[in-house]
Amino acid sequence: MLSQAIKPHAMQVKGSAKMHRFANPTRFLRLVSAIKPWATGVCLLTFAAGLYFALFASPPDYQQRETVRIMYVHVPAAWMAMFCYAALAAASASALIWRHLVADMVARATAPIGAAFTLLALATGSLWGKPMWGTWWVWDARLTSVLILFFLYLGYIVLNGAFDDASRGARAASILAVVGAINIPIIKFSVDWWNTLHQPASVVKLDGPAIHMSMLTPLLLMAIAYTSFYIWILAIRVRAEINTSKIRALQIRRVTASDVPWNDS
Amino acid sequence: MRSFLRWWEMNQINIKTKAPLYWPFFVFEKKFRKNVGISFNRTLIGCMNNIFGTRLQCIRSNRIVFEDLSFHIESGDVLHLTGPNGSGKSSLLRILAGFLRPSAGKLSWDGASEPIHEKIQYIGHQNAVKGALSVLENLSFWLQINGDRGDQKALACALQTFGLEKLANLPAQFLSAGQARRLTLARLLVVPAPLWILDEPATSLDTASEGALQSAINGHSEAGGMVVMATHTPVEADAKVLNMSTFGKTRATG
Amino acid sequence: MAPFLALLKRDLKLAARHGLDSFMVVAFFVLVVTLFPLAVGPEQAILGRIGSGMIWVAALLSSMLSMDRLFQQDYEDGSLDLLVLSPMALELLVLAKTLAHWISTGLPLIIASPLLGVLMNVSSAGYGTVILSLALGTPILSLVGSIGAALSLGARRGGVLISLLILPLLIPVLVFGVSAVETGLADLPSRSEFLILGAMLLVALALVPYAVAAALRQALE
Amino acid sequence: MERLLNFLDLDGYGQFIWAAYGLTAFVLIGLAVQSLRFQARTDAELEALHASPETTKVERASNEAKE
Repeated sequence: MLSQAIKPHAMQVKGSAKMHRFANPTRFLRLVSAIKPWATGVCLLTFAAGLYFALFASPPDYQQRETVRIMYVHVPAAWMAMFCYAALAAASASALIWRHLVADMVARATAPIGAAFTLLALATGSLWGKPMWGTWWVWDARLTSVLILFFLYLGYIVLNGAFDDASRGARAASILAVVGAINIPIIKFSVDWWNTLHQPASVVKLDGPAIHMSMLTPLLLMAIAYTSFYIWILAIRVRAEINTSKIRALQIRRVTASDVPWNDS
Repeated sequence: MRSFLRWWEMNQINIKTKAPLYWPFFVFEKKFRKNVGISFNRTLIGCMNNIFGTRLQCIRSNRIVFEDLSFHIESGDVLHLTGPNGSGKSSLLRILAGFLRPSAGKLSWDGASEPIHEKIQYIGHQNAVKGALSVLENLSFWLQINGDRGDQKALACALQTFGLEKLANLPAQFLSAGQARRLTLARLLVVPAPLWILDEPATSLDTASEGALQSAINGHSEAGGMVVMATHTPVEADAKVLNMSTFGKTRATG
Repeated sequence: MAPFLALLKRDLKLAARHGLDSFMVVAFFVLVVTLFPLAVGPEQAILGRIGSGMIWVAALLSSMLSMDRLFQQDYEDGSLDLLVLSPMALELLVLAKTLAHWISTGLPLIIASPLLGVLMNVSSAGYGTVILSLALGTPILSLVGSIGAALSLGARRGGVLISLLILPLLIPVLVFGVSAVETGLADLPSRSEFLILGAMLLVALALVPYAVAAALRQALE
Repeated sequence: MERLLNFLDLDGYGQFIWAAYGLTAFVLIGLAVQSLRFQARTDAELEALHASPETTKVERASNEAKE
């Protein structure tokens, strides 16, 4: 049998990797379902408080007058768009390095939420631009990079679904997410350079004067509301993603289960 | 952090054995390989004496293909994998070649945890044959891609053993399925490697070519090489056989 | 070094045998650029202003078009497995394939660009800058495009998928390529744009092979 | 009544502000509803597969053990 003299130092895929791969989904599900009620509670509370402060309690801006209220919806959405892509890239990187099944599902669940926030940031940005500059879309540096971020999200979602084998799609998309994350600073730098090159004189800087204290509270409240909303929806979608992978496994097993007796007889 | 370091360390082995980490140094590759002592004796097939696999498990798209599979090959062995299709023969061969990582269990090629690519020849289901190139060009490409480890004399002799010497200058697109398969098998003789991994090598071969293949395998194992092959053809009683269906668990994963 | 040259020679031989493919890419390049005067109207002033931008957009699209053939044939006939098993690191073999792809598609684009300069009424003094910017830019297009090709191996509708994945990542190259040409044409000092373009090329040359090799390894699993 | 009108009007910019808030509500609530429905559908399908006759006793037992 294995003579001790040549005991090989073999690649030891020890129990920890095994534990990560199987027990992880059920353990993660228990963790997630514990967080979910808290996230929904915080989300609803901060949304109510945020809306109250944004619409009623805060004064109109001396320069932008009432349209500043759109900022309370636009700026948190832009923050969340960036935050979701960072979460997507982190989950994909950990999926690539430690081959976590769950990290793939967290990334796959984050992508549509991030895309929704980016779409929201673009729509409210253009709604804010119409009264301010008279046009729906302004090729401002920040709006353009949010638009490109939206295409990166689209690329991730499409690549995820482009393969018949779901795990193939997840692995390919996680590489794209990491490559995209590396490229974001370069894209940001080149869009700013491009903006200063073709700077039309009339555009007013988007962020305007320093934000007054009374405007900060609704902004922060809305930011917390958006983040807790993200965690709540993430909890729901991850649970659904784990279900789909279980369903697929059961269906495949049914195929093999019915296949084996056939040729054993 | 520990598993990240292991992942980084595993990648280093993979790259270091082939070429220095950063590509500007590949110009000095010959000198690097000589002094690291990966000497390759052309007459002796190669220095690879055993491969261990203990309690291997393979999962593909959420299905456990096989579990708790252990095997042990010595130099000079010919291991036949038998079993119904879908029982994991190709998966095990791809794990042996290093394409696929086992999801559990230990695997060691001569003590190393990563396969050294110079020591492996892999024949898959498809024939890696380019239609636009001629038979000779196809074969000499595989000779050059494996560096200086094969030579022109082996090229002619390989074509000879598989009866392709008359078709040497014919573009490969005109070859029949059997001839294309023989061209792929000729690659085994062109580039000497201690471990042959063959995935149903005898598909679309006629009896004469099958005989040539069998004699090549016997010659290789006598010279101290190892062969792992998945076959459907009946295997002689005394051959080393690993029946895959005994390890096939059909339990789904979470 | 031998495997690198062997793969490069084989790919160039294959490209030469199917000479029509690189001709098709150049034909697409010229066709896309000729569409714009038909769409925008033949006024020389407008064409002169947008000419360099159109040449760059057309170069971007035509290199994306030819990208999905990069690994597809090797993936389908099984030689990708054997390339992974060759003693040379996969990263270097990927560089060889991308270099072969650039020679068979990027170079013809650069050669055809002065012809399009005439079509788009770009001043003849500007041809040098157009060619230099394309010479620095098209290798980056091939390199970053090879990531898309490796990622979308075996996917349904691979061609469109590559463009959707990779074009957002190529926006910096487009921005600096076109601004390099325009500042060159306007006789302003365009050294900084060319330096940034060159820097992007070096960064891509250094980092992209690792991404492509990782993508290929996961594709073969 | 008049205060409500001027509140709605937000000195001329009311339409943009309400459009922005309406759009935000629509997108966020739509995402929440779609996610909840997605989860409910997969739960039901998983339940159906578990309880379905084809899954033999043995498989269900081994599944419970793993769960």
